[in-house]
Amino acid sequence: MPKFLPTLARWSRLCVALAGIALLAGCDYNFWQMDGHQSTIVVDGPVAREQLKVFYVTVWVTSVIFVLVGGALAYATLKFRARNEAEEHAAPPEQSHGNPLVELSLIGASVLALVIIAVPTLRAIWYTYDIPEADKANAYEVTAVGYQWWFKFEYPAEQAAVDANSKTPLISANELVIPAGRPVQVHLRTVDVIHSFWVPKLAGKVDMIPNRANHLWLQADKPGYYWGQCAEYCGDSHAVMRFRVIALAPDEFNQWLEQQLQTARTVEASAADASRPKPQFAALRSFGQNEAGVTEQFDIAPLESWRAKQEPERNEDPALIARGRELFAAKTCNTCHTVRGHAAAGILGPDLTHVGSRSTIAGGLLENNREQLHRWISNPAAVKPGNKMGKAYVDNRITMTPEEETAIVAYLESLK
Amino acid sequence: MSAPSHAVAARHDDSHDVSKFQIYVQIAMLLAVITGIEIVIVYIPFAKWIVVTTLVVLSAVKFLYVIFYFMHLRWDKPFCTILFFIGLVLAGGTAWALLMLFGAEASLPLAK
Amino acid sequence: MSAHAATATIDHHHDPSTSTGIPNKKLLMWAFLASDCMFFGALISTHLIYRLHPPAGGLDPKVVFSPELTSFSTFILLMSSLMMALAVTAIQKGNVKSCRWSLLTTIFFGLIFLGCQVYEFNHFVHERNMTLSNSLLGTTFYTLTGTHGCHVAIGVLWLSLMYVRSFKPAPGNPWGRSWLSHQLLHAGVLILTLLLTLKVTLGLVHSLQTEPGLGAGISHFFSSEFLFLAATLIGYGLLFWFARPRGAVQFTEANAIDVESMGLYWHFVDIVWIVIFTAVYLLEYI
Amino acid sequence: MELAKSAYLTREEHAPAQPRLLAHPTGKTGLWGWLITVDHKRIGFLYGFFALFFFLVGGFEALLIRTQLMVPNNDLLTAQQYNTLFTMHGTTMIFLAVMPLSSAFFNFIMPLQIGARDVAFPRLNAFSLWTFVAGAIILNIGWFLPQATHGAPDGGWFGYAPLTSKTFIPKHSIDYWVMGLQLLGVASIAASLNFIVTIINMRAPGMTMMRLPVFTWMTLITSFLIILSFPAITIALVELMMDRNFGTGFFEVSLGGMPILWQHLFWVFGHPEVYILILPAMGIISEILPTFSRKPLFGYPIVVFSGAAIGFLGFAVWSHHMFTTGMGTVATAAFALATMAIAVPTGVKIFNWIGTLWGGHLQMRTPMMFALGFVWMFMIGGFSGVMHAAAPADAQQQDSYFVIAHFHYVLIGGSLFALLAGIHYWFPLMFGRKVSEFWGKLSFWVIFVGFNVTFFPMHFLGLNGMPRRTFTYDPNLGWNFPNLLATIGSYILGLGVLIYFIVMAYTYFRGQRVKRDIWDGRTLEWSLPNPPPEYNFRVIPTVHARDAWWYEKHHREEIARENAEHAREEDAHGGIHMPFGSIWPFVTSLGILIGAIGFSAFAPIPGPGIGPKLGISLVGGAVMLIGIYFWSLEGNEGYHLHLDKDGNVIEDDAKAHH
Ligand code: HEA
Ligand code: HEA
Ligand code: HEC
Ligand code: CUA
Ligand SMILES: [Cu+2]
Repeated sequence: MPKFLPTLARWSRLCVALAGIALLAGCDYNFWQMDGHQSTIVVDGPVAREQLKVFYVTVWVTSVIFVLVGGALAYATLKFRARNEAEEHAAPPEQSHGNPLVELSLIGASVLALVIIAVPTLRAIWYTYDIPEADKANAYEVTAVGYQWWFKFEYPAEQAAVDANSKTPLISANELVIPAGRPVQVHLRTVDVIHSFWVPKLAGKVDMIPNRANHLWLQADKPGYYWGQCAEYCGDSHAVMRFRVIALAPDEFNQWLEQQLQTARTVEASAADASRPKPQFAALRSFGQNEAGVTEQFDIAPLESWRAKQEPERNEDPALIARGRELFAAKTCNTCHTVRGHAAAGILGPDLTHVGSRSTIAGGLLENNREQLHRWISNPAAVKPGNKMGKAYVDNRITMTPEEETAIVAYLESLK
Repeated sequence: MSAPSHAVAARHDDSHDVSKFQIYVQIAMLLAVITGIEIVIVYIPFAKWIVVTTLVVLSAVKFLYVIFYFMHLRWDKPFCTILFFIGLVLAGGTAWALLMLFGAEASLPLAK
Repeated sequence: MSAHAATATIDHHHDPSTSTGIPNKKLLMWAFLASDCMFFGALISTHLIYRLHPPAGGLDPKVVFSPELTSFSTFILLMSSLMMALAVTAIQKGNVKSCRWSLLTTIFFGLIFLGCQVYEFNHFVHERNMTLSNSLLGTTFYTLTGTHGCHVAIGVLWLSLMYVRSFKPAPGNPWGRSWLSHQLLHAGVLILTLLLTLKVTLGLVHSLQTEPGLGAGISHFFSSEFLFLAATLIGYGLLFWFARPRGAVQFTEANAIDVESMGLYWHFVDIVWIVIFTAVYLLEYI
Repeated sequence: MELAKSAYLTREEHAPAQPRLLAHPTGKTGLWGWLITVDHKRIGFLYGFFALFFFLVGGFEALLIRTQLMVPNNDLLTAQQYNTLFTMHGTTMIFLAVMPLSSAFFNFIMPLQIGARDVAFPRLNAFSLWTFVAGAIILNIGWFLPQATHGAPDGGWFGYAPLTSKTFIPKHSIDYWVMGLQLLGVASIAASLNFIVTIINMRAPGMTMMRLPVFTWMTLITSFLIILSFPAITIALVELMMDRNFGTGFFEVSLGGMPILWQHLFWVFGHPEVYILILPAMGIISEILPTFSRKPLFGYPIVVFSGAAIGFLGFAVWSHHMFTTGMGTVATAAFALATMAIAVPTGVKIFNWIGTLWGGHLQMRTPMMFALGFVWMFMIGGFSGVMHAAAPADAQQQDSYFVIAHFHYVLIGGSLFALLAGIHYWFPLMFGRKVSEFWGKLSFWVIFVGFNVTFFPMHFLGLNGMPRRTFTYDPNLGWNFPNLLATIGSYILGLGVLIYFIVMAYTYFRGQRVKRDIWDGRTLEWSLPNPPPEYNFRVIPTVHARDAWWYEKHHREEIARENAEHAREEDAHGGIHMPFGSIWPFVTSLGILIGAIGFSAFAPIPGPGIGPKLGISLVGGAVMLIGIYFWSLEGNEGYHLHLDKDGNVIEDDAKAHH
């Protein structure tokens, strides 16, 4: 027996042990639980559940095969291994060439295993493709449009006020609000490259492809706050093209709609304001590249945080907001953004009519708070490399003093 | 590397050699005639499917004549035919599948 | 093998030096053609898919195409295939001279086909306003037929080189020393002359079409193309001079396989055209 | 006349009898020798050399990727750099590492296995090699040019339109990708045509198709897959190139183009491509397992047949990469079922490998370890493939790290393990030296552990919703730990690879010398001395059985008698035919390289400006034509060798032969 073998055995045992320890140490809170915000395993809707079921079927079938085939492989390796010098040099074994019967029956068994997978697969293909006939009447329709690198959401059935006498379908961005418990038909469109719409807890993804009318359906079992992400590589900032889906109970959904259909909120200066203390703004922090835009508190109760966003702040500074509104036009923000009722009707960027009521900005990347708004509008290119707003800053020569920034942020925050 | 004598013998009882010239010319004429028919038939007001089928069949006939005679697959080892048909069938199959995929309702392009 | 080939008859359907009896070059060519099927399969699919879903407001091929010209060039390509087949039989019988003539005719027909295509493209761009980039039809049509045209052009080049090669003197032929420069020159003159022919033919057609009446057309042709016409005639003179008999050549029955593989390629280009003619042109008219 | 001991002759000694304008270069040494070589073994070696180099480059890129993802919100790399890195990592590994490494074995081993003296078209073979190198240069050229206007490719390895159009990526990076892949396609198709003809036509007497070694069979099938699938991507790339440079509308929505067409054309190529990567590996495994089990492959005909079935079915499943593109129910179902069907022939191979082990005398040498590792890892990768094939489940997995896990299991645990096994297995034959068992096995275990620690957690990442191709992620999604683990794993893997390479390099120069046929092999290549002489076989063997060399070893007298007779016959016919070396394939490829650089680096950014582009392309085209012209003039001539009974060259005449 070659003398290196014991050493080798020791080495390999060490390696395996290390690997085992490393894996077991994975008691990171959801490595094994698999219940992250974008989990496909802990799901909240019928479409994702159906897809999960198919996945489990494949897991079980392949696990059984793995045990059987792997067992045979392990057995053969251990049993027929040459253990010592003598066995290494023994006369060769019988030169047998195969056994058709064994092979045919194994082929048969494989086909059978595949049939077990194929049947639920076929069922689920049809189920997940379209809303079940019975539920169609109850379905809610929205259109999601991909942009490099954010999502626009249209509610074709809802007519929002532009001003006193004209209306337009409701448009929002980056946060899709849907009624819980109802199937939602999502039409998928894109204005530039291919994107993909993916809310793992609600449904698998479907791509948004230029010149192609795709759709998907999903349903949230209960009110909740769901993470979504673009799942098709779409250029520089694909990684930070995210969005949220907020499912609300019917009443709350209608309430939300009602608010969104209004034109942008205008904060009037009142007599009372003069006596109120001016809000104190925290010193601006400079952010590192890629620094996280979310806080841990937010994660604990995201839906609650979102709800809190619906209410106007208590101590607003009307003068500052009014100044912000002026600057919004002066800095050419209105060439790209729509603020219904505030003489801003750009369409290249997200609709900001009710941006203050959203829990995130910049495509779900940053939490919507004062600091992050500052971070975003002071240098969008640093947050999302290559994005159009950053380019516009260069092209339109947009620069801002901290005071101007503060005013614009106050204005944006007031847009509930 | 000597050519075995039986090969030489085999060559001589191949009567096709003698008349190959005529065969080629006749086939060329036939192909020209078929082409003529094809050109005429598209203008005749038959049902669409009849015309399409006829065109496909006629083109296939031309195709086969060229590969089997001009390209002498007819006289070559069958392996050449097999080799070429692997490519032909896969290409045809892929083209067919692509047309089906794009013909499916689910893949209609966006109406403008 | 070459020494042997000169003495015994060659069996053109069996090469005893290979495992299957099929000559290597022939096998290579057939395998390549199998692959080429996929090339054209992908291109034709692209074209047909966009014909299946034409963009709104796109061009109508019925308005763009002119079936007479296409039918003519289809016929020409068929005839070139016939000449190619004859070239192969000729060299298989060891008849170098007849092989050369057939090769030349094949080249000539191939060039006419190319000329028609150039004319067609030109016509579509200028008269029918269909360019590569102004419509999807233009995009797929030009790319598909252009790729086919490239195949024809490569074929013509190959045929020309084969024709010239057929003059390469055999070892022992006294003027064998200078064959390389000679051959280069020969190839150059051949290709140039053929291109000139093409140019002159196109010029003639153009003159006849644009000028009123036959006489005006011809006189316009002579006045505008005089230099080219003269150069073409000189070219043919030179070609005759190059082709004068000068003793034994290397090109023999043993080279039949070279001509044959080239022929396979040429016929393939022809059958691709058969498919394109039907799928791209004729199907539009029903 | 007793000449040099080796068959390596100098040019003077073999000046052709006839004076000629351009004498055939016959130098066998130095750089010139490598440039003009038409010897399939040297070409194979060069393929291997370049492939391993690019494997290190691709691995280095992977390590950068993993380092960026080690912790959330890392800013080691910018988004741009990251996107370039994964594009180039994928492209490099697939086209510049695994494919050419397979090609190295096709070149080196396959002719030896069928008892041939060379491939059917030696100069075409050299042309394939140099064109591959040209493609590799073009692909990587962007690293060294200004990043703002050039840059290395960054459109993802499947370059989906319309992201790759001029509108969205105006830089030349994509032009390099298009041209690079185009050249690699030319190289691969040319090489494959050559292999097909070689295998079908150059077999030794008695080597029937059903006696071909399985590796040779897989070479044949892979070559077919290449010639039949590459045209699809070639056309797709042509269309993309036309869109980018000539304003056509294939994928241009404003003209009515449908970008989805790109995906179809790409995957019509792309799926067969993954079998192009795995079938050679399966062939290698089917050689190693029988050798070290000391018994024939279990169920040879069915292994061969299932290889062909995999190849054929592989053309009917491409849309399984497009399950999320909304193909509609029927198409999705059809492609899901077809994909699952591939598990059957693949399973057959696994079963037969186990059958081969069963009842054998397993010698646990290093190649065997890698081979067994392959079977385990490939099985796992195959199972996650079947999970993808279940289309509804794939809607969640597509473009997530679950896919990354799947394909690295089949690509590394599969293809790469087998190729590393193959290097160990044939190293003694190629270089006459053998890797130390200890160091070999050590590198195996480190690679094996590192590999699993890297990629197993990625299944969980994917199921937990982590999308691929993301340069950053937030810390609150439960992805931190698995990512950290994967990164640590990749360092272990890198260490293993490093050990492997150092050991190989050491062995190449200092390793233990071994005698011929050290593994007690079964196929013909083991009948040769190591390294094999230029002419491979003194006498073309006559094959009597499937494991030809095994049979020879057990019927020595019969074979000796036969060989002596054949040697006499061959001598009477002029001796061993050897082709001359030629520089023209290299010149042709050089012309192509110049032309391609002209075409990609100077493509107009928007507007017409074709000046320098046309100029450089024309120069390249001219060089290429010159190469082709002289190549065709050369004719297939060569010289003859005569050997004495010890294998020494006793006489050679430069008489041109056909
Ligand atoms: C070596 C390369 C290789 C190989 C061999 C395979 C093999 C297989 N692959 Fe994989 N695949 C890739 C490389 C490979 N793949 C790559 C690179 C991608 C991603 C490309 C990209 O997006 O960048 C990909 C992506 C990919 C997808 C798309 C995923 C997505 O993007 O959504 C799918 C979907 O069906 C798939 C399926 C399969 C299947 C079913 C097999 C089968 O061939 C596997 C068969 C093997 C087994 C099943 C194991 C052994 C069998 C048995 C023991 C018998 C019994 C078993 C059963 C009955 C189940 N692969
Ligand atoms: C055969 C193909 C192959 C191989 C072998 C590998 C090998 C590896 N791959 Fe690769 N991978 C792909 C094919 C392959 N990959 C493809 C096709 C993609 C998709 C690309 C795309 O999305 O477009 C991909 C994507 C991909 C990703 C996803 C990126 C993303 O989507 O964002 C990751 C992430 O971890 C990864 C990791 C690795 C690692 C750690 C290795 C390791 O195995 C590497 C091991 C090797 C080494 C570690 C080298 C060791 C060398 C040294 C230590 C010395 C280095 C020094 C110098 C060069 C001077 N790969
Ligand atoms: C190209 C024109 C353009 C201009 C000019 C522009 N933006 Fe934007 N803006 C965008 C785009 C595009 C986005 C989406 C970026 C992303 O998330 O990828 C955006 C996003 C935003 C968002 C986040 C919205 C959300 O819901 O995610 C805010 C807030 C915003 N812009 C404010 C401003 C302000 C304030 C200005 C002026 C100083 C401005 N924008 C000028 C294009 C523009
Ligand atoms: Cu949009 Cu990725
Ligand atoms: Cu695939």
